[in-house]
Amino acid sequence: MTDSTTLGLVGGLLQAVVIVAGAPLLVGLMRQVRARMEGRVGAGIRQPWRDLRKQFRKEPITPRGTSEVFRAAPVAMVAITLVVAAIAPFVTAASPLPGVADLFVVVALLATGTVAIALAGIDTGTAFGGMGASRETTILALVEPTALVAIFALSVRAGSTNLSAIVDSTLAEPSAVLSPAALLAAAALVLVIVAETGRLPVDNPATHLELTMVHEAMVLEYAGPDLALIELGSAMRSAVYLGLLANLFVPWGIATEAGVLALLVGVVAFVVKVGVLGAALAAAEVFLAKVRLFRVPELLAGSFLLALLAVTASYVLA
Amino acid sequence: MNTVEVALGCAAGSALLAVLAALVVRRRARPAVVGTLTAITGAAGVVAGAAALLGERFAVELPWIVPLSGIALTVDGLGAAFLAVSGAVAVAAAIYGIGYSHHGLDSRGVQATFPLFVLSLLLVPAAGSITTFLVCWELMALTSLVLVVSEHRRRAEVASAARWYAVMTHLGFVAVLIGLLILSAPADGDAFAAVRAAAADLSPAVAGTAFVLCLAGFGSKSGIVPLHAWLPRAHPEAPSHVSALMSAAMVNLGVYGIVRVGFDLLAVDAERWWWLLVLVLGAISAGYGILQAVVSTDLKRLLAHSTTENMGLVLVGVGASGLFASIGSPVLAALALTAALMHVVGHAAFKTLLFLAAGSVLHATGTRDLDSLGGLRTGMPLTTAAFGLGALAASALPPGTAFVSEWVLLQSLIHGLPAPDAAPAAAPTVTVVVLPLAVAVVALTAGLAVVTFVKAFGVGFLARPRSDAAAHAIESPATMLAGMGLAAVAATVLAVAPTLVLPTLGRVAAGLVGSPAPIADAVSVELVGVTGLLSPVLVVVALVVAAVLVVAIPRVLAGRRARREARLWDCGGGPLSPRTEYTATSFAEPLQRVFDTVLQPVQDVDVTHHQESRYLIAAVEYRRRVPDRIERHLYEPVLSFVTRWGRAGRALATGSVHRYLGYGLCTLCALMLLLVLA
Amino acid sequence: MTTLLALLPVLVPALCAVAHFAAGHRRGPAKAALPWLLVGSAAVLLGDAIVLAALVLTDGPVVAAGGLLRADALSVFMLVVIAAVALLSGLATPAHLAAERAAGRAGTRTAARYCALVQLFVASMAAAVLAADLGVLWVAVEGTTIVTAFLVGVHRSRAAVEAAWKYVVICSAGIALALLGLVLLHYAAHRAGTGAGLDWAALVLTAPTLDPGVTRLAVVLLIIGFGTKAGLAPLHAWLPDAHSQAPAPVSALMSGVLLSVAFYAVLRTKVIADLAVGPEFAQALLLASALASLAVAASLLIAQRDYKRMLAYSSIEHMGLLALGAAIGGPAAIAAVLLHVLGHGLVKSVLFVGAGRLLQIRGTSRIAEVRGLAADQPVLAGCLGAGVLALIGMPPFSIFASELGIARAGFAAGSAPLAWATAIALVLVLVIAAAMVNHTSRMLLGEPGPRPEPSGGTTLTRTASQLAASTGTALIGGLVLAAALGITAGPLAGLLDAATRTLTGGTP
Amino acid sequence: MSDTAYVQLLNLTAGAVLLCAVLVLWRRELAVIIRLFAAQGVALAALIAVLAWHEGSPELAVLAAGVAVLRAGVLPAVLRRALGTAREGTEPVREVRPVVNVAASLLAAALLTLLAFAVSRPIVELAPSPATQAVPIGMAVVLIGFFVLVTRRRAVSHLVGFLLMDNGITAVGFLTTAGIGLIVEVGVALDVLLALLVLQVLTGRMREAFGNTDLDELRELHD
Repeated sequence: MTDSTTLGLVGGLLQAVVIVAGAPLLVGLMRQVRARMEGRVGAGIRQPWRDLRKQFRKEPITPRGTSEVFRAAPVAMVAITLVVAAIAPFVTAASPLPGVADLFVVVALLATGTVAIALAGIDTGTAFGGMGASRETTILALVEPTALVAIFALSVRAGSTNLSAIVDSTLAEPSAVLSPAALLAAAALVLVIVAETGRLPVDNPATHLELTMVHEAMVLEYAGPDLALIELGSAMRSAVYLGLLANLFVPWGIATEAGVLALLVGVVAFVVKVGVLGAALAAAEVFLAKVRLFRVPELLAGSFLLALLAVTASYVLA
Repeated sequence: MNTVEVALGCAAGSALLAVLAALVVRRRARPAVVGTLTAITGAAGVVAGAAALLGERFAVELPWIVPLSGIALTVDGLGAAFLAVSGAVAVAAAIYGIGYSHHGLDSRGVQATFPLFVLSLLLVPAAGSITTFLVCWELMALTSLVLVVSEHRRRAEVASAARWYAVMTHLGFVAVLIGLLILSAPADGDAFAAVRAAAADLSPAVAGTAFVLCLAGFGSKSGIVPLHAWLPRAHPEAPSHVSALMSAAMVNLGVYGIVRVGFDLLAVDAERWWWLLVLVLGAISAGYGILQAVVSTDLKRLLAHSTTENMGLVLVGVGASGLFASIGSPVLAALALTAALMHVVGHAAFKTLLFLAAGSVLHATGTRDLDSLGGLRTGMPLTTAAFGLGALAASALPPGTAFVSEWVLLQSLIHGLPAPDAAPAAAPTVTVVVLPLAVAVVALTAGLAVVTFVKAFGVGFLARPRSDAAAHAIESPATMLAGMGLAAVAATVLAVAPTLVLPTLGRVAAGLVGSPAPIADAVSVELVGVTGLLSPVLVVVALVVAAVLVVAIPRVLAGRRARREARLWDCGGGPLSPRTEYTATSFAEPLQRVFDTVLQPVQDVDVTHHQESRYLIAAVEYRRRVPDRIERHLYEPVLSFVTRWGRAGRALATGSVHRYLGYGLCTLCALMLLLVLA
Repeated sequence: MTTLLALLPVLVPALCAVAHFAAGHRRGPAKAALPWLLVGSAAVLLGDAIVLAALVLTDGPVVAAGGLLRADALSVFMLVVIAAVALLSGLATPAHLAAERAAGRAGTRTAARYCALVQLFVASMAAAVLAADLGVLWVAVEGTTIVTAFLVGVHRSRAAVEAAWKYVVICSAGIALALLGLVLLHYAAHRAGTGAGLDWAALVLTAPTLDPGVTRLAVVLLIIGFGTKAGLAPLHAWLPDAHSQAPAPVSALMSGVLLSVAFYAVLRTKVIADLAVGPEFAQALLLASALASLAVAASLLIAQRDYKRMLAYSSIEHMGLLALGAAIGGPAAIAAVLLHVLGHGLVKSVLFVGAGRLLQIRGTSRIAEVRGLAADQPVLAGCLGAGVLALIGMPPFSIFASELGIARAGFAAGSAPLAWATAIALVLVLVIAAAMVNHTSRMLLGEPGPRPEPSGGTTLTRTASQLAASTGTALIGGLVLAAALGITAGPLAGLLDAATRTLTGGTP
Repeated sequence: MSDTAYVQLLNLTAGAVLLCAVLVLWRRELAVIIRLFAAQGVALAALIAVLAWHEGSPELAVLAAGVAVLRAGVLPAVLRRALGTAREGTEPVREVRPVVNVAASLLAAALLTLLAFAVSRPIVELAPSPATQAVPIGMAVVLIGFFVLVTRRRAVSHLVGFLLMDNGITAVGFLTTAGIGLIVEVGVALDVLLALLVLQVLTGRMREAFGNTDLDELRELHD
C-alpha cells in the first residue's frame, strides 16, 4: 500500500467524519453570525445538532400517495454528499478514490443529490413540491455552464480536472492564486456555490413564505428522521462547497503526507477556512435581499461571463 | 469463412425468413414469429459487429445484385461499431414489438417491413461502395417511412408527419447522393477504397462542396438543426418500437456517414472550417434540441427532441475531433472521436429504453401528454423503474450512461487548450474561443437535460394520476417488459462498466485519425496521452456504501420505529385534487421564461368574467404553444416559395392549344437562330 | 424463319386487330373472351422477343422484309418493353371494359373497336422499333398517333375530344418537323454519295461523311420532332391531356412504351448526330430539353389537382431523365437509360392501371376528392403507394438503380456543365418527388371521409368495387417485376449490355 | 427546255407556293383559305412537274400527278367537308379574331421567311443548283404553316396550317433529292391523309360537344 493511498484512505475517513460532525455546526455558526449582526442573541452554534437529534428520534412519517422516491431521496442526497466529503481534497491532498475525485464528477454528483430531492418534491404531488422542484432544477441547469467553464479555467493550469492534481499544482506554484484567471474563476465559483447551496440572494433558507421558497418548498412534506437527513445533507453540501472553494484556491495547510501531525494541521486548517468562509457568507447575507426568481438568470449570466473570462485569461494573460 | 460473414449471412437470412413469415403466418402468431426472427437478425448483427471490432475483417462483392453497379459489403472497425449498435437496438425493439404489435400493428405489411428495416440498418454501416451505401440508405428510409405511416388511421398527424419525413429524408438523400457522387467522380469505380484513393486529388473547393453536401444530408438524418424538422414529427408518430429503432439506431447512421466521409473517404487532415462547421452545428443542435425538449409536454416528442440534442453532442465531439486533427493533435482527436462514438453507443441504449418505456405508457394509457399522466408507479412499477433508469442515463449525471461519454468529451475539450506556458502559437485563436464555448454548451445542455428528464420522470410517473387513464394503467405484457429489460441492462452495463467498450471504440477512433489508442484497457476509464481518470464502478460502489451507512447509522444510534402514513399537508382544504398538481407545462415555465427570446412561445390568456360583474372572474384559460422558430423562419419561406412556384407553374398549362404550339415554334425559331448565328 | 420472327411482332397484333374488327360485327359467345386476345398477342410478342433476343445475341442483327425490318439488340430490348407493358395493360383490359360496360359508357361494338385499335397500336410500335429505315420508323410513329387518337377520344366527352384534338395537332406538327429533319438528313446522305438512304445502320457507318451544316439542322428538327412524341419539352403539352383522358390501359401503354418508342428514335438520331457533328451538339440539345422537361414537370406537379395528370407529368419527368442520360452518353449512362425505359414502363403502366381503377371506383380524378383509400382498398392503395415510391426512385425498384446510374454517369463524365446539369436535375427530381409523395399520401392515408356520391350518378355495387383478379395480377405483377429488375437484371443483363453497345459501340 | 426557262418556271412555281402560304395568313374567310390551299397544291404539283420535266423522269411526273390529286383534290375536299357542315350551323365561317392580327402575322411571315433563308444556307451550299436554291421557300412554308397553327383559332385553319407544313416539307423533299423511297413516300402520304381524316372526324365531334369549332373553347383541360 503506497503512502498516498494510505493518506487518502485515512484522510478520506477523517474528512467524512469532520464534515458530518462539523456541517451542522457550520450552519449553527452562520446562523449565529447572522443573529449577532442583526442584533439577536441567537440559539448558539450547537442548535442545529440539537434539532437533528430530536428529529432523528421521531416517528418516521410518509405522506399518503408518495412512492419509494420520496423515501429514498434523503438517503441518496446524504450518501452522495458523504461520498464527495470523503473523496475531495479537504484535509488531505490525496484521495481514497482517485477515479472519483474529478471535479466534473464531484459537481455532477452534487447535482444528482439535488435531482433526488427535486424528484421527491414532485412525488408529493403538491403544488409547492412541484414548484420548488421546478425552480431548483431551473437554477441547477443555469448554474451548470458556469460551474463547468470555471472548472475548465482551473484545469488549464493543472492540465487535469483531478482535484488532487489541481491542489498540487496550486501548492507547487502559489503565485498562481493571484493570477487574474484564478480570481475570476473564484468569483464565478462563489456565485455557483451561493446558487447551489440555496443562499441569499438566490434563495432564502430562512423563509416561511411558501411562494418565495425554492429549496424549502421541495422538502415541506418531510418530517422526523427524513427531515433530519435532509437538514444534515444540506448542511454537508454547504460545508463541501465551501471546503472546495477554500482548497481549490487556498490549499495551504492541507496534509500532503501521512502523519498524525500533518492530518491534525489539515483538519484545523480546513475547519478554520470553512468557518471563516461561512461566517463571511453569513455576514454578507445580512446586507442582501433575495432577488426575484427571474432575475437569477442575470446573476448567473454574470457569473458565466466571469468564468469564460477566466478561461480566456488563463490562456491569454498567463 | 469468418464469423462476420456467417453472422451477416444469418442476419440477412433470418430477416428474409421473417418477411416470409409475416406474409404466411396467421395473424395471431405473426408478431411472435416475426419478432423472434427479427431479434435473431439483430443478435446476428451484434455478433458480426463484435467480431469485426475484435479485429476480423470481411469484404464481399456481389456484382449481380442491383443492375449497373452491383453490391459490395465491407465491415471495418467504424462500420462494426455502428453495426453492433443497430443490432443491439433491434434485439430489444423486436422483442418488445411482439407484445406491442398486438395493438393493431399485426398486419402483413407492417410486420413484413419491420425486419427489412432492421436489415437495412445493419447493412448501411456494412456497405463497402457508394452504390451499396445509397441502396441501403434508401431502403432504410423507405422501410422506416412505411413503418411511420402504419398507424395512419389512428391519428391525423401521422400522415403529415410521414410527409415531412418523406420529403426531408429525400432531401437528405439527394444531398448525400450529390456529395458522394462528386467524391466518386474521379475514382475508378465506386468502392470506398477507390474513392479514398482518388479523394486526395480533389481540389479543396470540390472536396468542401462534397463534404458540406454530405454533412447536410447526413445531418438531416441525425436531426441536426436546421434540418431537424421531420424528427420531432416522425419519431413520435411511429409505433414505439420503431421510434426506438429510428431514434436510437437510424439517427446514428447520419453520424456514421459524416465520420465515414470526413475521416475516411476524405483525408484526415481536412480543412479546418468544415470541422468548425460540424462543431458549431452540433452545438446549436444540442442547445436547441434540449430547449425544445424542456418545453415539450408530449412524452415521445420530448424524447425525439432529446435525440436532436444528443446527436448534437455527438457532432460536437466529431467536429472537435476533426478540428484537433487539423491542428495536429491526433491524441485529442482520437479522444474526442471516442467520446462521440461512446455517446452514440450510450445514447442508443438509453434512448431505446426511454422510447420503449414511453411506448409502454402509451400502450397502457393511450396518451403521450405528460400533463395528463402521473402516478404510473402504482400501476406500472417496472415501466416506471425502466423510465427512471433511462432518465438518469439520459441526464448525464453520475452514475448514468451519458455521463461517461460527456466526461470524455469534456476532457478532450479542456485539453484542447495547451498549458499556458506552451508556445502561444500552439493553438490557433479559433480554438481559444470555440473550446470554452463548446464546454459551456455541453454544460448547459447537460443542465437542461436534467430538467427535461426530471420533468418527464417526475411529472409523468410520480405524484398522483392526472387523468383516469393514468389512474387505471396496468403493466405491459412480459415481452414488452423483456425488451425494456434488455435495454435497461445495456444502459446499466454501459454506465457502470464503460470500459467494456470504450477502449475498443478508442482503437476505432485512433485508427481513423492515426494516433495511439486514447483509452487504456483498464477497469477505470484512463485516458492515454492526457491526464484523466474516471472510475464509474467506484462511484457506484462508493454511493452504495455511503447509502448503507446513511441508512444504518441513524438506526443504530436512534433506534428503529415503524413508518406511518399521514395525509399530505393540504392547507386544511381537504384532499388535494390532481388539478392542484404541478404539470409539465408549469414545471418548464421558469425556463421557458428564461429562454423567452430563443423560444418565443405563443401564449394566450383568456379571462371569462362573470355576467354580473366585470370584477368577478368565472374562468381563466391559459394556452401556450412553443412553435419551432427555425421552422418558422427557414421552412415557411421555402414552403411558401414552392407554393407560389406551383401556382405560377399552372400558367404553363392554361389549356390553350395555341400557347402549347407556340412553345414549339418559339423554340424552333430560337434554335434556328442559334444555328444561323453559330 | 428469322424473317417470320421479325415479322411476328407486327403481324400478330395486326391480325388480332382484324379479328377484333370482325368479331365486333358479329354476335356470339366469343365476345367475352375477346379482350383476352390482347393478353395472348402480348404474350406471343414477349415470347417472340425472347427468341429474337437469343438469336440476336448469338448471331447479330436480324434483317427481314427486304431490308425494311431489322432487329438488333436495342430493337429487341424495346420489343421486350413493349411486350411487357402490353401484357400488363392487356391483363387490366377485361376488367376495365367490364366496368365500363357496367357503367354504361361502352357497348360491345365500342369494346371490339377499342381492342382492335389497341392491337394496331401495339403493332405500329413494334414496327417502329423494328424498322430498319428511319422513314419507316417515322411512318410507324405517326401511325401510333392516328391509331391512338381515337383511343384518347373514345369517350366523346368534351374533355376527351379536346384532349384528342390537342394530341393529334401537337404531335402531328411535331412529327412533321421530324419528317423535315429526315428529308434533310436524306439529302445530306444523298449528297455524301454513299447510298445510305435513311437506313440507319448504313447511316451510322457513313455518318462522318455527312455534311455537318445540313445534319445540324436535321438533328435539331429530329430531336424536337421525335421529342414531341416522347413528351419532351417544349412540345410536351399534349401529354397530360391525352394521358389523363385515355382509358387506363391505353394510358398505360402510351405512358409506358409509346413515349419510350419515340425516345428510341431520338436515341438512334443521336448516334448519327454524334458521329456526324460531334457529341457536343446533340448533348446540348438534349440537356436543354431534359432540364426544361424536368422544370415543367416540377412546376406543374407542385400544385397538381388531378392524379392522372400527376402521373402524366411524372412521365414528362422521366422522359426528361432519359434525355439527360442520353445527353451524358457513354456506356454507363446509356445502359441506365435503357434500364430506366423498362423500369418506368412497368411502374407507370401499373400506376395508370391503378389510377384507372381508382377513377372507376371513386368517380373522380381530383386528388382532393379521394381520401383514406388505404382503408377502403388496401390492395389498390398499396399498389399505388408502392408505385409512386418506385417512381420517385426508391429501392428495390429498378428506377432507383437507373436513376443512380444516370446521376453517377453525369458526375463521372468529368465535365462541369454536365455535373451542374445533373445536380440541377436531381434537385428538380427532389421537388417532383416531394410533390408526388405529398399528393399521393393525401389520397391514401387517413380515415376515409364520408363517401362522396360518384359524380356520374352511377353507384357501384360492392362487387364492382372489388379488384378483379386479372387487374390485381397486373398491378402486383408489374411491381414485382420492377422490384426484381431492381434487385438483379438477371437474364436481361446480356441484352441490356448488347443494346448499350449498339448505341455506343459504333458498330450496329 | 432551256435552263433559263427551267429556272424561271421553278422560281415561279416555288414563288406561287410561298405566295399561297402568305395569302392564307392574309385572308380570313375559311372557304377562301381552303381555296388558297388547293391553289398551293396545284403550284406544288407544278413545281414537281417542272422538276420531272427537267430531269426527264417519268417517275417524278407520276408523283406530280399524285401530289396534284392528293393536295389539290382530296385534301381540299376533306377540308371543305369539315367546313361544309359548319355552314349549316350558326357559327361564323371566318377567322374572326386570330391570336395575332393580320398585319403582325404578315410581318411575322416575313421574318420567318428571312429566318428560313438564313437557316437554309448550308443546304444550298452543299449542292448549289436552281432546285436547292428554292429550298428556303419550302422551309419558309413549313414555318408559316407552323405559325398558322399557333395563331389561328378555327379548327379548319388549324388543319390548313398543318397541311401547309406538309406541303412545305414535300417541297423541300422534292427540291433537295428526288424522293425518299417509294414506300416511305406512300406511307407519309397515307399518314397525312389519315391524320387529316382523324382531325376532320374530331372537328365533327367538337361541333357536337362544343357547338362550334372555335379552338379557344378547348380550355377545359388545364392545371
